[in-house]
Amino acid sequence: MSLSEPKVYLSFLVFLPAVAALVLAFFPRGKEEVLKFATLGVTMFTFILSLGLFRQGAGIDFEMGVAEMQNLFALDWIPSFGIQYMMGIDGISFPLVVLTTFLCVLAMGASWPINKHVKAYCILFLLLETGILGCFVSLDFFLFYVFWEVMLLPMYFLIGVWGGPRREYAAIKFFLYTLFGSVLMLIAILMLYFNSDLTELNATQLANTGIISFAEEGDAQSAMDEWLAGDSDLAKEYAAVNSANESNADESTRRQLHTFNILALQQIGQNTSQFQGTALFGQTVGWWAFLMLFVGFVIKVPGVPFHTWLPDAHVEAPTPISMILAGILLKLGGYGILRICYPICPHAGYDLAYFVCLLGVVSMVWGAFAALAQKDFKRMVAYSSVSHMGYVVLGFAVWSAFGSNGYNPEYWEMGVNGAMFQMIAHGISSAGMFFMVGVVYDRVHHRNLEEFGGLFAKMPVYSGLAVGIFFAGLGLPGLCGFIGEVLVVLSVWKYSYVLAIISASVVILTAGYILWAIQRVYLGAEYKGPHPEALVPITMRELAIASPLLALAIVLGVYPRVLLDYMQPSVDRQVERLAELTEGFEEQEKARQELEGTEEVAIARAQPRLPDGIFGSDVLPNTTLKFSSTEPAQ
Amino acid sequence: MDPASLLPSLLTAAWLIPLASFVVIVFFGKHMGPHGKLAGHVATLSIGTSCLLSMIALFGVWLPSHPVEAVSHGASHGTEHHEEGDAHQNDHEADPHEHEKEAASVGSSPYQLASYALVAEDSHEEDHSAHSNNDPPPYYTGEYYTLASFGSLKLVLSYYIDTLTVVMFCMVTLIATCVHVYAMGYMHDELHDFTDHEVTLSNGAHLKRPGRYWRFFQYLSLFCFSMLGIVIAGNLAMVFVFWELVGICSYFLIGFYIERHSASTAANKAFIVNRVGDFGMLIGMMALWASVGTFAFGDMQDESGKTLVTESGEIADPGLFTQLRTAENDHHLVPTEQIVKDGERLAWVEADGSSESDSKAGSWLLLIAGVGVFCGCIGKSAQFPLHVWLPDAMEGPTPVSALVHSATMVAAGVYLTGRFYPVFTPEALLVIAYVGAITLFIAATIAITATDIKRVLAYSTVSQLGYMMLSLGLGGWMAGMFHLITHAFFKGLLFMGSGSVIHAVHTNDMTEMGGLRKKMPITAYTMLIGCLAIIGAGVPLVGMGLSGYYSKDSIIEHAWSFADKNPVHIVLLIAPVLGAMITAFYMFRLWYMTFAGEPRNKQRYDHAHESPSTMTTPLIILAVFAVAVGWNIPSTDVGVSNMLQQARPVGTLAASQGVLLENLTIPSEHDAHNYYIPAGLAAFGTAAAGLLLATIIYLWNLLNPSEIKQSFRPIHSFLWNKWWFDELYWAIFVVPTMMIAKLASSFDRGVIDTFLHGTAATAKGGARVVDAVFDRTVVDGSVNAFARGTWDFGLMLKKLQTGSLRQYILFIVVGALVLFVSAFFTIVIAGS
Amino acid sequence: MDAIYWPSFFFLLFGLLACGFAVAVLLATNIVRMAFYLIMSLSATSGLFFLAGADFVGAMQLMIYVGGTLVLLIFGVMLTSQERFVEMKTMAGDWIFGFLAGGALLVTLCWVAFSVPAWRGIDRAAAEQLQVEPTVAPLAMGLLGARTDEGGEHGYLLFFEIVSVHLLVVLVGAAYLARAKISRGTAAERTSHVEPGAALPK
Amino acid sequence: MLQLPLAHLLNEPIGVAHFMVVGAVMFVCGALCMATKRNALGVLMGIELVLNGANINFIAFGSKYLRNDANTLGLDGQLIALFVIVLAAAEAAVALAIVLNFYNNHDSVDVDRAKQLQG
Repeated sequence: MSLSEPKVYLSFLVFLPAVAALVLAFFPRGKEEVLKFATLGVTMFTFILSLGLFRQGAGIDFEMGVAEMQNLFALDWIPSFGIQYMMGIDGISFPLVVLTTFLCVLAMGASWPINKHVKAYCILFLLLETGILGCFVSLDFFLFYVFWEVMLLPMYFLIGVWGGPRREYAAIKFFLYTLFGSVLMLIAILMLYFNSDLTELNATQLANTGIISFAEEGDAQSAMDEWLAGDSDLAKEYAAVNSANESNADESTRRQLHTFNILALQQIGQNTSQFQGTALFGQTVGWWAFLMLFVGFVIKVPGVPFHTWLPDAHVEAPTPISMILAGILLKLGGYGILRICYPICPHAGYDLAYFVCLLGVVSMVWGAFAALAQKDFKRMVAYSSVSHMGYVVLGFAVWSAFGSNGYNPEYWEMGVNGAMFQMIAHGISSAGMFFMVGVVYDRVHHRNLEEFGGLFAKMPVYSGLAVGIFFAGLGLPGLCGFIGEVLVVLSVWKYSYVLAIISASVVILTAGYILWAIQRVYLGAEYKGPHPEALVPITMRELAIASPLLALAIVLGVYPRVLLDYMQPSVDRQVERLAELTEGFEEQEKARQELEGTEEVAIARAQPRLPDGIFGSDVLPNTTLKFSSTEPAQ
Repeated sequence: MDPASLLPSLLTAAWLIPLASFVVIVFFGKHMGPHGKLAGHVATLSIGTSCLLSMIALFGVWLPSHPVEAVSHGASHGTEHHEEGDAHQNDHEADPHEHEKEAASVGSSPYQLASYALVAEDSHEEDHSAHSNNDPPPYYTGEYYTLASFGSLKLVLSYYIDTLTVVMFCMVTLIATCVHVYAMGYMHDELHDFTDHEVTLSNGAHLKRPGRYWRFFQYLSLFCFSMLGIVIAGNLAMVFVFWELVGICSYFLIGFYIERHSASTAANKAFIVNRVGDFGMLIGMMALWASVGTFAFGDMQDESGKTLVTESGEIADPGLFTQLRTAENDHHLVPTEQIVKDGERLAWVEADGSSESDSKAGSWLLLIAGVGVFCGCIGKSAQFPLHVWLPDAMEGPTPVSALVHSATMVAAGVYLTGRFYPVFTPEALLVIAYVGAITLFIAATIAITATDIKRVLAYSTVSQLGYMMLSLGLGGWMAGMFHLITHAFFKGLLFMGSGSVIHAVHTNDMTEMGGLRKKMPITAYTMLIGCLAIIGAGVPLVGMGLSGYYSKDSIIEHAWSFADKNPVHIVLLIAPVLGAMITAFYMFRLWYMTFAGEPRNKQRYDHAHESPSTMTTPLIILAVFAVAVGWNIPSTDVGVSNMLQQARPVGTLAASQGVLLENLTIPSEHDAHNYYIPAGLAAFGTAAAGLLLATIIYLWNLLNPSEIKQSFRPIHSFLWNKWWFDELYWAIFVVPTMMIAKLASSFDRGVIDTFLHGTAATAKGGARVVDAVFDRTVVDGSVNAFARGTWDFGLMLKKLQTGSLRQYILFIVVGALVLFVSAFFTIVIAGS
Repeated sequence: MDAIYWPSFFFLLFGLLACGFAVAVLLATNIVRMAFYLIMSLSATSGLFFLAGADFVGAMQLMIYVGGTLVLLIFGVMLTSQERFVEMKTMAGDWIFGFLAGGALLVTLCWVAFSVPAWRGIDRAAAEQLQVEPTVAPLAMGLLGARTDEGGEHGYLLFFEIVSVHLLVVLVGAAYLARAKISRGTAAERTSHVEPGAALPK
Repeated sequence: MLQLPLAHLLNEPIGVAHFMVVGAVMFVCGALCMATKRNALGVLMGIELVLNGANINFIAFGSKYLRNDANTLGLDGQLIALFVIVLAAAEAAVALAIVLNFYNNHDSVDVDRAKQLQG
């Protein structure tokens, strides 16, 4: 048990805040300042722990340029259901982990004005951090779900107790929305679980799931034999199922070894036909699982039309909670789509790509339009999040690797990387924007855009920082928002030029609402609202929170490789794997068309394709949902 | 002295010094001397250094390694003094060495010279008859660092240096230096507490605030950095980055007086209108990116400036221009295979696999790319229909108007059009030409009625930019770029002169000026030089004149040549000729109203005085340039036009034929030469007529302006209101956008949330059903929710019911039209 | 050049008259002049009807329309012709929008008209062979329920009756509506206390 | 391609299309009249123009002298035109009555003042 073991280090990272929360519970009353400092200390320590992953050489460092899962470990947790305590990080989760710990420090710093039930606040805050970190590092679906729910409750209380006037409404709205998504997710998890069978994976694929491990030069098969000979519960189960199946020739009573392992499910989804069985309305298990998981995650993102919880939650939540909500919680949705939806159900992802893209584009446009109409400063920023997160959804789905257009996954890689970058960039800029709103709200206690003005003269440093951060949200080159947006937008044309044009048009609307807000709040001759005397210049505490955000925004905007170098290998590997599958889809499509005698243009359309094994029969899939008209070629 | 390494370092230094100045002023500006006075010195010193470095780059490095070729030109002109204005090079009469150089410039390496020379000479005679295309200009390109790369796709920061880059560097830094010096005088009010007389607070007093001298120079430095970034950029993505950055600098500078609502509104308008253009530019970029996969202008080079080649002799990493205009195709624009493939995906393109349909599909995609990128230029250069922001941008301090909104930033659109020239198909060029022609005409007419001195100049700027675009669109690359350079000098001069006047009389309104030449002679006569330069004063047929003479005449030559080839587009000739007359009229109207005649406002006149020497010195310097920038340095061939020759984009010399519009011919640049005499006479005649008319009305007072105004009231009010563009855009863009925004927002609350609440209510009702209270709850819960939804929806809809009978009828008419059109499209789409 | 084909000439004449006066109606600001132009335009239209071979309809156009309907309109003009209503200005914006929409509609309609080749008319040779048939008798028979022309199967008796009754009802209604108000106060009361949506939940 | 028929207009027989153009002009004038006139009677006149424009089309489609195929409306066209005329008369009567009523109530014939039905 030393810190250089991944299982210790990662568990420590995740559970440190929760343990600290437990300790804080026994803290004596009345020393609220000390409580806050203690909490800040814990978040800082967690941040330093997450930075410790950069440390080279020790057993737990995060190696740059490696695509695979790193620091992976799996311990049996509930062996009878194959549930494991399994964690690991790769280029996709690592930046998000660091972002989480970083923003938690800043958000705790921003929590100083909170004076109501400080102890409870600190405890819930730390629990929230544990939940989020757990989501990002857990690789077992069951574990992931547990953390997902753990995260939900503190958030509910943080909004519902420390929020604004309509906090109870907002909290319950947030809770119900997310719970609805969670329920869908749970159904999908169970569907996947009961359709999965580990025994069909070969040794190499099992190695990819992290269940067995071997040295680089080693042989997968021998590693597997070694694993089977070991004393792991899973290995025993595996052997039992295998031997039972060998003696049983009847396919229908064949035993299966179900799994919750996300990496294993990815392998199954990509390499076997286990999720290709028909479930409902002629659609496959994978299709339904994708749809439900996607809806579950897109509520979190949030995408139109599942977004109305966001403005209410933001408006009512206290400033630090808004920062965490916008900066990190929304990213969980994007993370889920990238980590779970696409790799586990690639066929459905391919079929529904246009739908997902469309949803992203609609969110972008809708959020921007709605932001334009807001009178409440915070509501406007909330809607800008809807718009910006639309880029993320769009970027994930630009499935540009289809053969009819020249097989080239590079554009897709660009889109997914852009979306990932946009997640981080939005985490920085939106947290900054919410904080900036919070700073004036703490002073004048209103957020009505019509009643500001002239803040530049009264709070010049604050206004300068705020304008900088808002410009990061606007997507100004040299600041972080630009890179993500431009990478996503540039990648879309290859997939669909109509969506590309619509998504590009959002730059106008974004400029519109941000500049208009800046004009109404910061520019102008004089302040028009109540409490003008309270507008004192920015304090050191606020400066210490705002300036790192702006500095990061500039660094990421000027030299994006700081981030891309870490996450790109993992993202690229996943995209390339899925893109390779696409080639298979194309061929099947062609074969199917020849069989049918039709000559429909095969771009990513909603046509379920059966895997090779089943495809041999005469049964053809029913034509199903079409999200865009296919023009018959002349 | 190796230009391949020296030039980039010099220009990069010149580019980054203003950034350093910006950073220094951001952090320490407020504490630099009393009220930040030293910030002005820091900024001026830095841009001065940049200017010096640029000059060294031009005269010390570029010219020695790329001597300017003497322009000899056809005997058909019969004059010898016309060299400077003549934008054309007659290959067949130049001596063989030039061809060696030109040919060698493919690799831009002196070592390859010998091997190419023979080929060039051999092919030469045929070339002349077939109007052979020109090779790429000599250039140096290289990368600073990579932003992101995905396989073969790379977004990088890189540089691309050819003569145009170097000349633009000199022009921008020179004018910027003048403006910095001038601004140190003009902005001295900001050195102490400043009372803004245009802002009245709610208590009735004027706003008093601390001065912001340092902040002004901070923005200026950032602007210079961004502008030079556009010029040095080696790929389209980098251009876009700095494109946005100059946009934001312009936003800050227009909104410098942040307390004035008009200023911040104008700043917003400028940025948002520019973003509309950038939207188009993004589309163009996406199209190119998806099909070509690179944004680089030039081919990848090694350290010594040689193009990298693969072992088989192919270009290793070809840039955009090389991919589109390969040497195999004689540098004609031919869509690549991937472009054709992507073009066929466009909904309206019918692909049947024939080579004709292929080239059409490719042309469509290139047209989208070209026009898309040009949209960005439309926004930045304030071309129709996005010209509305520039006049409002005059809310900024005058040095800003001189630097940003006349000489440099707005010219960036023209610069990019020129830089991107090889990618424009003939159809795209036609679009450019039409946009230019419409712009130049509209802006010129509006300038006739404007009385705000800066707005007249602003519209004049828009109009002149229209000239440049027109020229580029007609195939007159040289003429357009030449006009860009000359215009920068005389328009910078005019703006600074107007600033000097405003500084003296504290008003922008020309109806309150008059007779000022006695009070401020330096300003008056330098401005007169500017006016003469802008109308293209010169001696026709002899070929001597102020700088504007050369550039404007050659634009009209091109128009004439184009109209001769394409009689359908005769309006492209009429517009510039007519525009020349209007230009002369309004420029001299401005001068007469300001400086000639009797003072109209005695009090202001008495108060007026000549500006301090920090302001007049730049005026004199720029006046010298306004006169002479079109000339060659005596007894050498070094002149702006000759230098620009070296940068002529690849493959643009020969005539090109439209693919989509088969009758369209973009004539070769040579051809314009044949129209030297009629074009020169037309330009001179119209300009003289305009000048005469202005003199009759405003100097001799033979016709009373207000009576003319009275008799042309509708036209006057039409022009006075700027063709109602602002109102029109307000009605057709802003209002609907806000309406959609409100709708989206209220849809969230009204429909989605209502639905949710309804669902919640139904669920609650369901719970009560279990409690046996089913009647009321079910009925009320669901029906009320539905009713409320309907009710809210109805409330939303009722806004449509204006109650005005006449609007209903318009709705009907428009509805009928929409039905027609949609039925038509349904039939067409279903039919195809 | 061929000789002038006179029907075309008359079409041109009447067509231009009809269009010209229609445009005049649109552009005139004085209501009295508008009425006059309208009469001219409608009369010219009847000429077009004759040219198209619809003699009876042409005659009816002159009699009912020009003779009846328009006189009714002119009564209206006279009854309301106070000074301030004779010339009423319209906002420039309305004009612009109107012309934009109308111009687009006109272009579309004309484009439609010329997009069907069969509608472009017949050859001159064929035209000169044509025999003009009177239409009064077949029309009358059609209205009475017995079609005599070729191709027609069903008469219009029922429609004729409906239209007649409709006309009667309308005229009675018009007379009722137009008579001088006696109970103005009650009418105002009746309309004022019904508030829209009062019964619905807020 | 569309040939401009103007050149032969005088020495070739005209067709349905020409009638349709006249009809379209009258229709558009009428519609614009309705949309731009503030005087209620002007609006009425616009309606008359619109009806007439439509009538021209009916007559033209009903005429067999104007086209080189047999797909005419025949007498139906003329009958419809007749009905239109009659209905126009009825409409004019009622509309006039409404206008007079409006005039009595509001002391104006300005349709812009009739906005009680706005939402």
